[in-house]
Amino acid sequence: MLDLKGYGPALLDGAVVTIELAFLSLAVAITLGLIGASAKLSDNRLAKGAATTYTTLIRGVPDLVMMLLFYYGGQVAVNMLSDHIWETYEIDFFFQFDPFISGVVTIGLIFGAYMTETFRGAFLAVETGQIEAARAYGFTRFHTFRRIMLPQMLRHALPGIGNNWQVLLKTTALVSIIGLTDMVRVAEEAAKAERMPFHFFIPVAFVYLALTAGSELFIKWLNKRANVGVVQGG
Amino acid sequence: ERNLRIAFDVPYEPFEYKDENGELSGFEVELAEAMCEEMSANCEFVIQAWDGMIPGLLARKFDLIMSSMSITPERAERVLFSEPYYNTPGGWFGPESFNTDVTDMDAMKGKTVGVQRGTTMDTYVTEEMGGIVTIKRYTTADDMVLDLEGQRLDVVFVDYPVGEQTVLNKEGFKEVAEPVKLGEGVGVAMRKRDADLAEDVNAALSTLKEDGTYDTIMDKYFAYDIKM
Amino acid sequence: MADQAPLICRDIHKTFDQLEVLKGISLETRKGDVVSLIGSSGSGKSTFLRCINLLETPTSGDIIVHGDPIRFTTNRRGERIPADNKQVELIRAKLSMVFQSFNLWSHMTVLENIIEAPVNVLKVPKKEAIERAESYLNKVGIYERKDYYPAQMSGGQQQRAAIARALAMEPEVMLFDEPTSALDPELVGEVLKVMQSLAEEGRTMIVVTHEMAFAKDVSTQVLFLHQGVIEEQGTPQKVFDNPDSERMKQFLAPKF
Amino acid sequence: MADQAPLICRDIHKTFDQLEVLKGISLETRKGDVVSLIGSSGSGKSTFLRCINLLETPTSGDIIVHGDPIRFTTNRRGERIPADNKQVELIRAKLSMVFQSFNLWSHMTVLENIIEAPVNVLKVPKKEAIERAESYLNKVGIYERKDYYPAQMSGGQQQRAAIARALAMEPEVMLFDEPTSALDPELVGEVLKVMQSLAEEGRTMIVVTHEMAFAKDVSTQVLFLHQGVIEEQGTPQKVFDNPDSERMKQFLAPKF
Amino acid sequence: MPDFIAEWLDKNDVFTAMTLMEYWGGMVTTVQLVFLSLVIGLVVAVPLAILRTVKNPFISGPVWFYTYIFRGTPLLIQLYIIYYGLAQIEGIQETFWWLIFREPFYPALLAFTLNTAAYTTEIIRGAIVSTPNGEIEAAKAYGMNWFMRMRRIVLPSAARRGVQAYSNEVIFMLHASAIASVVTIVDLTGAARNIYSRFYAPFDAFIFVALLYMLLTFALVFAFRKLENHLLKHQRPLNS
Ligand SMILES: Nc1ncnc2c1ncn2[C@@H]1O[C@H](COP(=O)(O)OP(=O)(O)OP(=O)(O)O)[C@@H](O)[C@H]1O
Ligand SMILES: Nc1ncnc2c1ncn2[C@@H]1O[C@H](COP(=O)(O)OP(=O)(O)OP(=O)(O)O)[C@@H](O)[C@H]1O
Ligand SMILES: [Mg+2]
Ligand SMILES: [Mg+2]
Repeated sequence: MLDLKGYGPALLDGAVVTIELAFLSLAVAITLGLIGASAKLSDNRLAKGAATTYTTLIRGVPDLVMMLLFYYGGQVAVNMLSDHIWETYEIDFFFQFDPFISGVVTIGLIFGAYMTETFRGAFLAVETGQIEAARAYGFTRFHTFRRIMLPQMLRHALPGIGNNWQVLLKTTALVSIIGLTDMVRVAEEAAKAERMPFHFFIPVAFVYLALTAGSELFIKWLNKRANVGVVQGG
Repeated sequence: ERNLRIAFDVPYEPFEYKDENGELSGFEVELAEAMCEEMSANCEFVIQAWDGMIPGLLARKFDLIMSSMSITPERAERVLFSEPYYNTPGGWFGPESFNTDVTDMDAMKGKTVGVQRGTTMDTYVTEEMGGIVTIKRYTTADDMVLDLEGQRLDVVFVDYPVGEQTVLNKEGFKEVAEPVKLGEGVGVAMRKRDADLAEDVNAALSTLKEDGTYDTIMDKYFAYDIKM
Repeated sequence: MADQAPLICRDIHKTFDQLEVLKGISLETRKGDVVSLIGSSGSGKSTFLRCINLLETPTSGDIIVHGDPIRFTTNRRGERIPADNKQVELIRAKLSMVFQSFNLWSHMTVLENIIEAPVNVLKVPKKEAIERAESYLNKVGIYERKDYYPAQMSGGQQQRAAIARALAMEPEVMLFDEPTSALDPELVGEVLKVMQSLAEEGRTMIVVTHEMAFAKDVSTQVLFLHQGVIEEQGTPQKVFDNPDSERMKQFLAPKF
Repeated sequence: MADQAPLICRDIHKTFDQLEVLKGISLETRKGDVVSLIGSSGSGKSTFLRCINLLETPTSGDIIVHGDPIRFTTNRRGERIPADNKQVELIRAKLSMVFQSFNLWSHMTVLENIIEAPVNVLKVPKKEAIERAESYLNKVGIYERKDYYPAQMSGGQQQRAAIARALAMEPEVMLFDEPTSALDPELVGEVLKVMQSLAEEGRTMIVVTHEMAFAKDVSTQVLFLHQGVIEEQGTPQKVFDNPDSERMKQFLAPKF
Repeated sequence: MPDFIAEWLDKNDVFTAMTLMEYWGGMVTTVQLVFLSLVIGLVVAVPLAILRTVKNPFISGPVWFYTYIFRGTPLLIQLYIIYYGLAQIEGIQETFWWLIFREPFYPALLAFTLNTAAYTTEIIRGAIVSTPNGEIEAAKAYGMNWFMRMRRIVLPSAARRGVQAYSNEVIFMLHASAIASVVTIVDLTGAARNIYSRFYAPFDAFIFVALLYMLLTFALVFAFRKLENHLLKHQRPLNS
């Protein structure tokens, strides 16, 4: 058995932080991705422009910087605002950015941009005839989206979603710079304290691999459902 | 009575680390406790990863950094430092086979030297030996030691207590030159605007240095003098 | 209201890039009309049908459904687009369409394909929609295939499913794009009979077809399209027995 | 070699899941034969064509192309599969096919679609392939559409592109699955004429068709399929004028 | 130049000729590292993706396992193991390989390539299996062998469905390359870290590299938009 030198419980706590962060940010990212992709494919120039700016800017900024900017930069901005309000109106207005929520929001925002591109590609791969048939029968945009585009795009989007999820999972480790203790941070502390650089990353890698295995199974199941009625090329 | 939050990056033995019970301890931690008592402040200790240290201070996530931050003129532009409260020398460590005189620039030519990024040792090597030796900068001391073992480095120049704990613990390595006193020492970092706080901190630190509390704590962790 | 024209098209033009595909098509229908749209391949028949339910926006011209003219506007790029999406959806729910390439939804079984729009657009109760679907599946003779996915069916079966899907909407105006192209003569007869009975019920139909017999015997109006213009228009008697245009005469001449 | 049968099928069976779609179909052709395959929708015509060039592996039965019997083997799951992929590819290069749903390669223009196989499979020099392609495009009347992508063309244009693609292979045996379904009567005549001229050149053809006139006038052999069995087989005279089977008589009875 | 910029430039000590040279050097390293790993990764991923679609589990299984491990564990760990792990191999210092692996560049390139190849394999595989079956059948019916089908029909068609997902992977790789600095490579982030730790000006040092990364990303996004326009012209209706 792997000797965790008493860091077992801390690693476990860290793993819980990692998993919570990952799933919540995934939910945010998928929501933003669907909205972003629909906006990018719409005829509305404003929506299109906003979504394009969003994906380009967010994908442009390195994750670490995003994290610093959102959490610390955001806090500095709030502080300045609060100082200003205090000086002019003598109203005490102040709040602390919560690191967990900031982490979820930042990672969600970042991966929302990647999901947008993934979904956009998948929507483009849906045969236009399928969408035209829906429109010809008087479906509303939303109904077309939910009943025809979503199920048909899913099979094209799944590989991309899988990749984004894998990257997202590992990006959660960034939250240590905003003071959260995820499992990578625990492993790093343990590695430094015990002077065993590789040792504590073995359990971390296993947690990641277990999560990956779980998500692979889930994606496989989704894929099966998304491919009903499709004759796969071979 | 004032509330203060003090940030540490753990582990950095023996300055700050978690003991077997998960309690924060170490030289700087105990010094901070004593300082708080002296200032009759209500202190809360925060653990913060190094990359978020200064941003966190500026964003008021905490008020003081007592995490072995060396005083440099560049840093002093961004934050307010207290008077230095300790200084450790830099130590040269290398394999048993390393027989070069590190002060002899001709002999050092072409050697590869490892340092921890952003330390005073980094600044020293960059200024004194830049262009003569190849400098490799590491985020953690452990990575650096791995490369020393893996023969990617000829010699490392590192905070003495760190070198003592890491390199000298391994077979086949030794101290290859006399330790070098460097820099202005380590200070408590605060926001620029907190000049009042800095005054109190300085007062508290000097009291501790005078009344023997400092020495008691230091002797618990070090066999040599780091007092400033 | 009852004797209002179900569908009027006025001077419809459609240009793709530089290519003008429709060069001013007008059409006026009465309730129960069966309009046959004939013409050679590439003459713009499908494009015209697609313009009627706004799958393509006509470059110019008006479309009036039940006295309700579709409102257009121009977008920033200067392209003409429908002004009111709600209006378009409402109108489309009244016009059902059989596509030349069927466009069955590939992730749904035949039955699901057929009940989808009645249940979700017309809000027919599901049970009733299924009953209705099954009766139309029976009519086109693919009741036993109702739980198949489109990819598992033969071309003719898919086409019949597409027809059943359109019929199940029980719309006032039906647009058929070559609804019998994949069927054998026997089935062609069956399907055309179903369509004829619908016409007798008073539904209006616009049918792109290559079945001259159908155009001649069932339709009340025939349009002969050639390169985007109406070359001949009128009752079947007039168009078939007494054509003015040279092109029409040539088109009718037996070729094989 | 010259008078060897270009294609012989013996007792072909095909089962999907539980459903037996082909129940023993046999066919023997001579050079220059035009075999018409008629029958109602879902009777297995497309499946039979697909079995001939092994897009579906027959559950049992033999296929012999130019005296060369296709070898089968069974895989681990006990399914029958062709034993030798090289052999299958060689045979397929000699049989070209027009699909019921066209299956044009959507990322290539019409011209690219047509030269693809000649250049890459038959190793015809590109320049020659283009010339050949253009002449066939002319024959089917879509020369001006040669740089369009499939999605930009009308149904009939796509079908003609698919026919040109098959013709450009200049194969010994051609399999056509309803090659004129999307065409107007005028074009039907044109295309059937092209096919007739190919037959006169000595190419063998198997044509699934709903054009009884073609089956009657051009073909040398007619097969009437019903629910996976051959109900009638023989010369057009025999099949059309003197059918034995009740089903055939019913199929031929005028319906509309 | 506006006054406030001039003033700011005057006061700043973070942007001197020396630090700018450091950033430039870092940028060159980043571009080299990312470009090479992407190109090699793509070349490796195409055959792997094809093997991954093969029905025989003895062929697709190992490829799956490879992608599972390399997508499933953090790139940092992969880099650590390759960089530090290789050095631990007994006697490697005496071999020819050491000349290559002594420098951090090649271990990093190896780790990045293996990582991106795993992700790219999954993208391509997904795009391959969603090729319309009718188009594959047409290719078979015209006597194309498996190899030609792949090369002429399946892969070009797959490229059109995979391009958006792949653009993500390229940008991921650009960002992920930042960890090269932990193995002493002075890439863009390495330069920023060096300068940051010297001056402790987090917002100046990091925002400046962020801008440089953004510039690189914009170039990539632009290139991908061009590529996509080229690839997808077949499904664009001519009038819009
Ligand atoms: N993949 C499949 N799975 C299950 N059943 C199938 C599949 N493909 C075809 N069938 C069934 O096989 C039967 C014969 O189909 P086939 O396509 O050969 O008919 P066809 O004679 O070509 O009809 P049509 O004239 O309508 O094209 C049909 O009943 C069809 O539902
Ligand atoms: N998206 C498009 N872009 C460019 N040209 C198009 C597009 N859609 C159709 N066309 C062209 O418009 C013309 C008319 O096409 P349409 O589909 O209306 O013909 P059709 O009369 O239905 O022919 P068929 O009987 O062959 O179906 C054709 O020449 C076609 O190439
Ligand atoms: Mg048409
Ligand atoms: Mg068929």
